Amino acid sequence: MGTENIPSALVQFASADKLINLGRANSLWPLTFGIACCAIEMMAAGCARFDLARFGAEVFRPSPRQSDVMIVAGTISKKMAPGIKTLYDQMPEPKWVIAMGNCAISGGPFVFEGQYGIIEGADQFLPVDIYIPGCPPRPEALIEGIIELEYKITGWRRWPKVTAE
Amino acid sequence: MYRYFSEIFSGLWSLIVGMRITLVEFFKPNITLHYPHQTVKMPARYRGHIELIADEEGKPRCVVCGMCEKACPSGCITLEGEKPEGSKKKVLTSYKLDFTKCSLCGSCVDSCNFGAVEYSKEYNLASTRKEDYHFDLLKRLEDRHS
Amino acid sequence: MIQTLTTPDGLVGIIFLFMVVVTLIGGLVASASERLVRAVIGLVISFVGVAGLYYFLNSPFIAMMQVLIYVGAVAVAISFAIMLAAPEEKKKFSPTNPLTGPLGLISAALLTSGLITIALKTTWPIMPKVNNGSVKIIGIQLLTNHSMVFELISIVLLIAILGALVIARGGREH
Amino acid sequence: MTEPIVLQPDETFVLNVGPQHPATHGVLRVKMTMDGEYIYNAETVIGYIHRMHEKMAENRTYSQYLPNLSRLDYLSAMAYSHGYVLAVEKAAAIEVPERAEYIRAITVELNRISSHLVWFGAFVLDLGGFSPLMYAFDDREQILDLLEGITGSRLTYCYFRFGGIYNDIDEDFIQGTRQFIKRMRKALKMYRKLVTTNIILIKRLKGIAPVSVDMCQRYGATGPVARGSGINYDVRKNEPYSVYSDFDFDVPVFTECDAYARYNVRMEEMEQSLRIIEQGLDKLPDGPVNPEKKPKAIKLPPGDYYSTVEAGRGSFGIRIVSDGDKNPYRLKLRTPTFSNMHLFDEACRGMLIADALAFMGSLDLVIPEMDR
Amino acid sequence: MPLLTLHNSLVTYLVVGALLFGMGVYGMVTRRTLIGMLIAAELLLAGASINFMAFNRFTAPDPAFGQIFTLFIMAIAAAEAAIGLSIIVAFYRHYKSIDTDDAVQLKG
Amino acid sequence: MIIETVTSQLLELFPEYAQATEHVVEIVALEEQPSPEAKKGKKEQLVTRQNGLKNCSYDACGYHLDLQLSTGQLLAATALLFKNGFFLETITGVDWIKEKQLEAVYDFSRYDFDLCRVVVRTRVPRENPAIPTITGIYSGASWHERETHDFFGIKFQGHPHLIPLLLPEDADFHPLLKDFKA
Amino acid sequence: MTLTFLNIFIAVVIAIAFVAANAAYLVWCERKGAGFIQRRPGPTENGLWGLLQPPVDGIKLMTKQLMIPGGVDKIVFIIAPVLAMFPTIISFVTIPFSDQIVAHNMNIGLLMIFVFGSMSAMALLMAGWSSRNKFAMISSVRAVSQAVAYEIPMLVTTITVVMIAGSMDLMEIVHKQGGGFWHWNIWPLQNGLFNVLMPFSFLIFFICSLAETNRAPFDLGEAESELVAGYHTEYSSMGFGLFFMGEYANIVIGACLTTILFLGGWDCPFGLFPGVWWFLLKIYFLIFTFIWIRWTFPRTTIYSLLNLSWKVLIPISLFNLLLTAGLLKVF
Repeated sequence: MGTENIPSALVQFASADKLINLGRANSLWPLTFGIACCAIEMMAAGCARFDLARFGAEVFRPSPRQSDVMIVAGTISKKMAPGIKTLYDQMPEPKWVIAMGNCAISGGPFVFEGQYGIIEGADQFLPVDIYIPGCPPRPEALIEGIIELEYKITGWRRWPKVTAE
Repeated sequence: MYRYFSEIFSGLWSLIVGMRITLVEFFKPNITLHYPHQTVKMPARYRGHIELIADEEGKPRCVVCGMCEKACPSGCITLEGEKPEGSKKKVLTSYKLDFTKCSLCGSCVDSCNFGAVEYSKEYNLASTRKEDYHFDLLKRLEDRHS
Repeated sequence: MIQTLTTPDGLVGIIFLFMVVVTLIGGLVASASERLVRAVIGLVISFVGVAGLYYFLNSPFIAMMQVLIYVGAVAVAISFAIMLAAPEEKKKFSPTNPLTGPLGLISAALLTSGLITIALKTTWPIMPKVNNGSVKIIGIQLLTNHSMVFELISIVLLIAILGALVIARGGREH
Repeated sequence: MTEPIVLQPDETFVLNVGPQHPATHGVLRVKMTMDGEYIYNAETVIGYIHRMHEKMAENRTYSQYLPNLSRLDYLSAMAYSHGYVLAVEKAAAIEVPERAEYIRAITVELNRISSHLVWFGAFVLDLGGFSPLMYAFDDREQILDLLEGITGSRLTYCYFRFGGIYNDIDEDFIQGTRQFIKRMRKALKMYRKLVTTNIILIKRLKGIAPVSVDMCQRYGATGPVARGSGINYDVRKNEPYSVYSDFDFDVPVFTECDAYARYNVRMEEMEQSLRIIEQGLDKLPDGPVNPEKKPKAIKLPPGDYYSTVEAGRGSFGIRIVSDGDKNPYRLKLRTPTFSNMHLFDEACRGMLIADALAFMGSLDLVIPEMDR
Repeated sequence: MPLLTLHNSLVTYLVVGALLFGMGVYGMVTRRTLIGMLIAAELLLAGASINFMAFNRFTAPDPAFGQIFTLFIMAIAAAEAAIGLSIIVAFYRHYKSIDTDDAVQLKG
Repeated sequence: MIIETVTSQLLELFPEYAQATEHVVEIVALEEQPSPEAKKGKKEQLVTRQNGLKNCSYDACGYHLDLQLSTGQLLAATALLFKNGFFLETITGVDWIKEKQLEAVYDFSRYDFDLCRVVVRTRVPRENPAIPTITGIYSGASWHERETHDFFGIKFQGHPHLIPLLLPEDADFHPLLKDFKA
Repeated sequence: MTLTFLNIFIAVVIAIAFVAANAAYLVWCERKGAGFIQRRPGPTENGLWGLLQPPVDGIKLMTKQLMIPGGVDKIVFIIAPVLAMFPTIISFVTIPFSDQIVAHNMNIGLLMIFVFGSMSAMALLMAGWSSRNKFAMISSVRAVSQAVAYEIPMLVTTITVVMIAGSMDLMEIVHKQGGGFWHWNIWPLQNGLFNVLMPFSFLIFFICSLAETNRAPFDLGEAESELVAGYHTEYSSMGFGLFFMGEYANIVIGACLTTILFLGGWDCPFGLFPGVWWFLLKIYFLIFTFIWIRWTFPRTTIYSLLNLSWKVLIPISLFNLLLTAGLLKVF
């Protein structure tokens, strides 16, 4: 494979990189962008009972220019997809995408023979980082998704893993 | 003139009342569930994705009647079974659940006449791979029982 | 050289030079930039520089007023007017007369060189520092010896407000 | 009152609000032609979350279609499912046990409160107040916990079945609901002090966005929008369905026609819903919650059926055209927001953009319900 | 280091004032929009004010006269801006242009 | 009672349905839908519902009056209903592919306690579905008609802005037609 | 002359540090305060009580890609956030934290703060205009008209105070209020004369400083639900960060000014600890009130905002000016 032959940088700032990644991972500002049912659970996750703010992720920015993570919370219709793509392109690097809910993962319950209106999953046109299944997922699942995203960025999971009994 | 001043004062008063309420809230303990540290127990009827139920021997109770497959509105369930030689009943060989299409409506559990499927209590799934949610329920059942 | 630079006096000189440069660059942008909004920004920069010069001239009060009035009010008003009137920028710099540019340059150069020559050639009678930068003196003078100026300012501003209101109103009705 | 202002069309610019915009509650787009901050003309573009519910109905059996109704309006999922099961039960002549109907009414009203709470929070958020949203969601979480306890789901309940309900309620639910009623009454009092009487809110809503009776009739507005315009129309009273005729409750009607009236209607409605729940719990009969013989595969006799219920946002109608098959031949969902939102285009002309967005909030939009 | 003591000589200020004045003149001649001319006028006034202030500091017997005059100029400038801009806006509303050449109708 | 008032006014307007209302009702009730057998293709002959005014049982089907009329009579009937204080609930279509017809269904209801739900239907051929718009009477019909146009391709003549509403702006398909393939 | 310049230079450096630290941790305070008001804890996971949240956010903002959208006026676009931040820092130079701790006292210190405050209007206008975004444009026009409208009652109230103190020197103003909290300008009783309108003046000044800093309920400039993110819609990374910090720096200035003009500056009601702590206590209490108000009330509209200014604040403050002048003349 050609990708393996890329020479690594001569000087590496490993610790600085780590710090930067930590910074990025703990200050994930989502874009205020709800599409459907899951958006309500996203709001619920931001509200008092679950409080995304604890992870520094409550700053829902209305402008894509200032947000780091896009939570695709709902069904993506074919009419909407170009808009979402534009929003994604407007976000500055580094940026991440969370596909929340079954609709955003694969079209969910709205996939059927002869469907004409929806895109079957956000990963068809966006590089999705985290998938959170559920219809809709509980707010804890979204928090878990944020934690998982932090794990992906830093390679270090700071919180215990909760197993449901 | 009287109205002018009364409006100012009643307006100010309403603002002060509002501020008093938020101040009281400020000193109240918060109600947050600190999720990864604290968890809430899912109610008995919580509907997660489905799981197979094992009988006493650890084998699935499922008799491969296919009712759940038929009832599912979005076609998440595919199951296969075969009739081993010398046996009357069909034996389940694979039970695949595509959780990414599920709407958690419960039709499958409702339709099962043999009590072979139940809801799991998994409420906090998140992963970097979509394929993690194409469950092989039979395998999961075996993992739980081994 | 380096020693002079590091002394406090040297620092002051540098700051002064910086102010002069800011003033001139701002002025250049204001007079020569193609886009009007940039011209306004040039004006702002230039006036901040001018305010700095005033400060060096021992008149902090005037310096403050310069910023307050020009940056805080006049420039904002001009920007508003530009936004309201939204002139098409392309059209503006296709001069009907190709001579306008050089003509302006020549006349400005003549005037400036004349003024500079006068400034350099004349021996100005330098008086001891009479202005100690106090606001009090300005206030007292404004209300005693120069009360006419005070009155005039009031009247001019009053008329300006009324006039602006009347004219802007008229536009609205249309 | 905001008088319509004579505007000059040639000094306008187009402001594109949405599809991603904090005030549109989802994916709605309004192309506003503005004159300064005044709206000269607005064109609503919808369909960004069109999820083909009506087409799906033709591909699914009657019971397979049930989960869709919860996703139609995710905030008051119960009411929409209720409308659908009522329509099918009416057509197929399925008897429903009385206890099931009572439980349906209780859960629908609980769901209505939770829906109004989301509206309340989101509306005040639109107006710039953030904390009421948190309080409202806190109260809403109580309802969700109650409903999750009996249905197993927080938002998309799928609780009703043809002829009955999924599961009987338990003592926990009854006790919890009684406690919730007490808590909610206190909370409503607090909201009144914090928000309703707030001078800023009153200044922002009083006299803003008038919707006349005539306009309601022309656009077919229903629900709180119509009731805020002095129209005493509530399907629960006008054509009582289920067991609503057993309950003693008032339909709040305000004649001011403005955004504040619509606001008050919904606040009042929450109190009335509490009354209904209280009565429902008191009167709750014993008995089964499902008919003796659970209807399995449902086939409706050929014909055309129409059924209406009062959902959180207005009257939700459902038309089923059956040809006798196990799938509906045609299923039409008449959603209230569709009509309510339509009058926005006409009503917002000449309004300030801030007022228009307050107006939009007072309409209580749930976009997927509108786009279907 | 004469460069660093420039702030103590009157000539420096006069030269800067003259340069600003020249820029103002250039702007006045070349700008073809009313707003542009207004900006140039502000530059002219600034150049003049600098002279006043400099003379006040270095030569004047009266401690405040130059400052007061500068204040006066500022008031005039502000008034001019207010009136000028309202004229521009009104003019624009009328003719949809702020180009001076388009104002020929004013001639009658 | 509003039902009687509306019935009499409607019959006044369309006298062809006036003679022997009850008689018409009976026939219509019998011929309303293609029978299940017809659907299954056992019977070749299709029975299409005739135009007429029908009193329906509210408890069974959810409305009181069911009026099927020809396309040209639609505006008159709608105006009459508007005058009587009805509001427009919804407009929708049904694709009767066997009969090669499209049906537009208009639901009307009232705000007051004098309950009366009226369904107005009109059928047009599938090849050239054209129906006059009622946006002149009910402004709120605009979106409903656009939606029906989206789904069924019914052209509402005189509609000021008949562009796709729910479907993307450039959509040229009509998904709720029975012969639609994605 | 020379020394003052050096002083100012050092002072600016200190001011930058003070402002940056303050702005960063005010964001934390705001998030925590909002959290407590809303029955939730706010940031907790990053450091003790989430105290590491501001540096973390800072790292993130600084390492984020700085986007300059196509079609913007680049120079103006870049200058605007700097202009929003820079003047505010300069204003800190003249603020006396106690009778010893003042970077550079000027006899027209009050005027200077207003001067630099007025520059931020230009920054907003530049940001809005250069962004080529209609929301940003509307927002900046709103913010500026609001700032201009509220400058009038603010200045009139300030003049009242200046008349009482007889000076524009901030130190002098505080000194005049010394000797017990009943001498503070907020109370009717001062300098032996009885002015009932002073508490209202304080209120007016406070409301105006809310409006001048574009804080809720007057945050029309960044009205989220209407104008997306307002004038900084198109700003990403540190451009946005500078606006953000500028806002909080403005809040600190507003609180400092209110304290100095009305609450007696470092003057201690009862001398438990040195004056500077009293000063900080007062300004942080005012900042808390800013936060408290923001999370309590909905937003006003531009019209009720201007109405409030013209119909209530300006008449009352003018009347107070006349009354105070009369009282000063008579007694």
